[in-house]
Amino acid sequence: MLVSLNGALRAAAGGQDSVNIEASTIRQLIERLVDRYPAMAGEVDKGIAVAIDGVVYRDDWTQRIPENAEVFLMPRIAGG
Amino acid sequence: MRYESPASTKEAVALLAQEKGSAFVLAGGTDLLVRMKAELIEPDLVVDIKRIPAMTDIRVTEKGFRIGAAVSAAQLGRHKALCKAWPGVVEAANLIGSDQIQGRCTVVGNLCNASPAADSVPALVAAGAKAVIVGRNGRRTVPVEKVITGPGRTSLEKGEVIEALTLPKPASRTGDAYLRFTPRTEMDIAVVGVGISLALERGTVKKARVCLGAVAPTPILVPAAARALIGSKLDDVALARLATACSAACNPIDDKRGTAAYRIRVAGVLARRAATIAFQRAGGKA
Amino acid sequence: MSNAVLVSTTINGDTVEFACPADEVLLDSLRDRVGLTGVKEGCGTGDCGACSVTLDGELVCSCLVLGVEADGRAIGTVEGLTENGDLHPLQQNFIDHAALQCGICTPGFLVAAKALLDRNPNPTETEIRYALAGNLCRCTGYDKIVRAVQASAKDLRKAKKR
Amino acid sequence: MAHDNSYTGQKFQVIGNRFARPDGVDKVTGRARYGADANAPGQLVARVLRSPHAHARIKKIDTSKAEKLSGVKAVITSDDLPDLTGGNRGMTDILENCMARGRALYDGHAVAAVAAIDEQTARKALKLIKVTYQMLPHVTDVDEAMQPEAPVIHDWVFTGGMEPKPTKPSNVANRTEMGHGDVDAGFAAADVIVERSYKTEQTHQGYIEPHACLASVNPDGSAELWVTTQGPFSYRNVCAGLLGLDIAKLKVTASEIGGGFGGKTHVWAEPLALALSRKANRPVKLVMTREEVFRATGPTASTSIDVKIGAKKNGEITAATLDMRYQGGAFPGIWGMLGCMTGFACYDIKNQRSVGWDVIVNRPKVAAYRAPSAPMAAFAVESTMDIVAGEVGMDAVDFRLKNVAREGSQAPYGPIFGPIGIESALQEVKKHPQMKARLKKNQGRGVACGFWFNIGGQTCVDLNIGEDGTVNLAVGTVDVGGARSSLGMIAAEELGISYDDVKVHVADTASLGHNDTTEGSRGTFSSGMAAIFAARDAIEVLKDRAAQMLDVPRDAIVWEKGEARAKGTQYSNLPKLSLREIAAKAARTGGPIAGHNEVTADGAGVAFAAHICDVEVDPETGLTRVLRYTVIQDAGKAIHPDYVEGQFQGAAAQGIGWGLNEEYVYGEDGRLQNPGFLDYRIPVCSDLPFIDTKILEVPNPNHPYGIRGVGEASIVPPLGAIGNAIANATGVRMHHVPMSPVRVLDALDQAEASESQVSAG
Repeated sequence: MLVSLNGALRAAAGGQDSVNIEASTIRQLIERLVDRYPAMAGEVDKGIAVAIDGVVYRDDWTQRIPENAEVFLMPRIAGG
Repeated sequence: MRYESPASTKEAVALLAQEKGSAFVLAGGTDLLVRMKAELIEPDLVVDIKRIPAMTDIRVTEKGFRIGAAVSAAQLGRHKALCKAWPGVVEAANLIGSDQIQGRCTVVGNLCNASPAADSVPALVAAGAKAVIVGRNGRRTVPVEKVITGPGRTSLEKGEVIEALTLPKPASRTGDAYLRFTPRTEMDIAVVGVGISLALERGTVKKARVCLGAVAPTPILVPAAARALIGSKLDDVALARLATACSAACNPIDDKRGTAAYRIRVAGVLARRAATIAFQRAGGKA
Repeated sequence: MSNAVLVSTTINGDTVEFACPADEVLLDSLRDRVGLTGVKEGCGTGDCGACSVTLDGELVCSCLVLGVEADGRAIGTVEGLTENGDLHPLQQNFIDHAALQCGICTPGFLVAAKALLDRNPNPTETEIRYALAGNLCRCTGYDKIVRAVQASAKDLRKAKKR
Repeated sequence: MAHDNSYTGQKFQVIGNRFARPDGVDKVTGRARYGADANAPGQLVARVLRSPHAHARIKKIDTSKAEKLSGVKAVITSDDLPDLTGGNRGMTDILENCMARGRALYDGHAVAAVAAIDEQTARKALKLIKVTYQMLPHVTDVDEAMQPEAPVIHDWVFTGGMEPKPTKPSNVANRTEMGHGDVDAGFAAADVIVERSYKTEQTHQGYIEPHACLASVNPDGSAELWVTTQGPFSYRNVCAGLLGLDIAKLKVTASEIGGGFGGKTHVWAEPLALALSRKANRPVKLVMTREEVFRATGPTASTSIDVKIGAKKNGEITAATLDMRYQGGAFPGIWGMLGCMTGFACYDIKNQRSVGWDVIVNRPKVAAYRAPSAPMAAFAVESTMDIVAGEVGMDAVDFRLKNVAREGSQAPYGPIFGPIGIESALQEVKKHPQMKARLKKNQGRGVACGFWFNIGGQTCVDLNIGEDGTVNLAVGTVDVGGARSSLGMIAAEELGISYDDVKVHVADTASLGHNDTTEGSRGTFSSGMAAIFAARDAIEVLKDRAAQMLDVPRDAIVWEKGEARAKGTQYSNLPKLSLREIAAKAARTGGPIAGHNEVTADGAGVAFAAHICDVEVDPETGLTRVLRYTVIQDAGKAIHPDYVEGQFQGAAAQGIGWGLNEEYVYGEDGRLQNPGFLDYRIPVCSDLPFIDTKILEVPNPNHPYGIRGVGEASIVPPLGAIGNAIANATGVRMHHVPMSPVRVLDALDQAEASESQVSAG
């Protein structure tokens, strides 16, 4: 599964704008990313969000990732 | 802090003169209380003049009008004869703050606060208003333009209060106007203010007084601007000369409300517009 | 409390006495000594109108009046707008027209709008906007407030005709 | 999250009507209690001493005289707030922002605080505290702070997001890059390329209610905090963390809130009130002055932005880039990142790159302000869009429509948009009567678009049914703008009962599970979602009870229009049971009837708006007045249309104020010169026209009713719409917000000067 990275997450992954990772849930995806790129841990602490097929998940790490889903990782946002 | 609300001017003068610490007159309080809140001043004595009969009414006299020092801007706006005689003075007073402020603020307070940007002062100066000042040594009457000596400073001596302002009865064919520039429609401090009064004779400007606010350390009477109008029928040439004279008289600073260059420029623009209104009010036809 | 002064005044028709320091503003006296917390402080410098009350019928900012000045005078606050338990038409129209969001500015707007309609029962939109320029609202963009005041003016004129 | 979408587009009974709000009477009679309206027995008054310097080392604080003053019960400095954050940078920043630790970082930074028996004594005590400062060089401008010679504010800040990591500290906290495609190739394919630079000044949320709280800490470690906040749970967690309290022992009650707009999402002085209360062992009330609010709380970022857009002659945008510098005050922010995520979101641009820089300066810590970061980026983009449209000879709205983002377009932050409403909004613009209103001399019209994500997050509600069949809905999201009405309507809709039978209240932190802060337009979206599920949960209980009462199997019961009915011909003689009837028998059928829901409300639908603005510019003074204004925005589904319109109008008014007059003015000395409503000019009633609104409803497929957040998107377009309208009126393009009279007149002069130069040459 190709996971696209955005913002500071690119730098944390050594400048790549996407990485190949197999994962069936958001939790698994994040754990495997941090394993592979330790710098990612800091970004996870700051807060990240995952977009699966266009729907943005900020908190729910139990969310399943369907096969062939389009997955984007981005920094978590705030609002007014 | 001690609060007193005397019943006569004499009593007020005595209180102010005797106070050893810092003493302030409370009229509308719309400047005084703001300064107290900001802890810019910590009065030992505040003398409320709103219970002094001689200071709380507007009188129509043979010579014109006598406006008590504690008369609020809202009261001015409700006085039909005054509105008719000196619309520029009243509209200037009614530009100070909101309706809430209008219910309290006074033109004498506006004068004594001595802000360069005071709205009512240029209009009063243009109209030829005089201040009746009472002190322990009696009373004296001085033109309003002699009261403010610098930002926040007046020519009043310790123990002196302004009891009232007088406005002359306007000669026939007289008109006055005040315009100010502010970014908002209301609730703002003038970036530039212009008060103009003029008198016509056979459609030609015979007399004129032009006073600028917020463009110098004090409101300034500009004789050169008046000369630009006198003898004219307010044609474009006269208006252009007026604008040039006004801009030339400015001695402004850059501050949070506007730049010096902006003030110089807009002083001329507003002067033209105010002169046009005053001219129409005097019955002039362009 | 040093230099406390006893003040005897009328608030919303009731005789009220309180003691306050001479330099205390009426806003604080009303809120902290009389318990009328419907009067709000937004700025303390007369720039927002949230503390609007009437003093002898004149609309003022209570943050720019000393508590001691109220002695012998009559004060009107938002708490005095209801009559016999009924909401004033302005109060009802503010609810009906969604003229409030957070509501902190509402008491001041109601007092100011009532002062306007008392003196001018049929104001134009422009007159309403200028009369309420001393009351800041950050939530509504004023649109629904102006409409609520227009509707109230109409209701009050109708009620008067009856 | 898989939702039952069958409700989308269904016929609603309650939703979409305009009911009176439950807190309406309290608010028009003065009974509603806000932050400053609570008191406790024996309470003290707190005041905070603040730095008059933009940047200074605090060499010594002598509080001894203040402590000796009669009536003073506690004096605190940072020594009374030991660092318990365990190195969590975000938390230490909050701690340091609450009270300076060795260094004052901006004019207004808290240095010490006192609690005394009354206001007079507290003020006097502040004057007796002697602080010895050593002045340090300061910087308040975003561009200057990035220069190599600028004073470095924090030696621990090494720009993040850079490869390789910088070796020297700087004022640049982070670099963020987003985008997709090949911008170089895109620009190479363009017929027209426009490059412009813009600046926007710092603005404040300007809520009318200053920050206020009443704190009470007991010696046994239990504590209460009454506070005006958008996020009582977040305030609880942060305050508990900073003070070393147990989360369960700190009860935070959100008062009625007098406006927030993002500024009440973060703690400011609340930890100080708690620390004072702990030290004095008495309740402490802390109310900020307006001046303190301006000097020390939540402004938004000022920015400096470069934008470059390339297009073909047919109007197709081939590439676009943004380089944006956002200052976040004295601590690192995420504002540049948000600019990157929103700047180009309204358009389908195949090749785009946005770079955002988060910059530290000696100004107060920036907080979210309604769609944070988006208005500035949009000002740059929307202004430039009009210029490009002119260069390719297209109508500005048609040019936007040609490039508009649609379902399937890629967002700047990566994902592909689902169904979105910006194309419909622009089509509504074209149809709107304002577009045909005649413009006179010196008048002009501008159109601009705006985007905001919206968020969801952790949410929890309780729904309790009383024995008379009326319903309490307890929510944990603070009601800033009338959300209680909408949530009551949602509960009534689900239960099939009258809106009048539902009463919604905002629960304290001891009475309900965690709820994220009311921010990101999430209140009605997420609590609405939880209310739906809680109501459905309650309906299941009601059906159980009805089955008992009718003595029929559970699965024979259906719930329709507020009534339980046993389906099947064998039960046709049985009565229907109303909610009220079932509730009356609750005690004997199993006890209280309630519904609960805890949800992570993900899947917030993005929101788009398009605005039309008509202005008149006085060419002699540079004064701009807004003549007509229209907001068109997608709400997904408008629960209570009045309050949806209210959000549109309020956001537009804030944007207009920002566009025309609002700005923080700093002096050379680094001090804020206009910390008050007189010189920080938010629009007054007479500054604005009626603001027309048009609600579009493109349902959000990830919400059972199709709701999208509506609170923020409409603050995004006004800056650009005004700039475009001024350009239309005068022929002169403004590059600096606010477009105040001084700046407009200056721009008009410069344009005239360059024109006469051209004609002279």
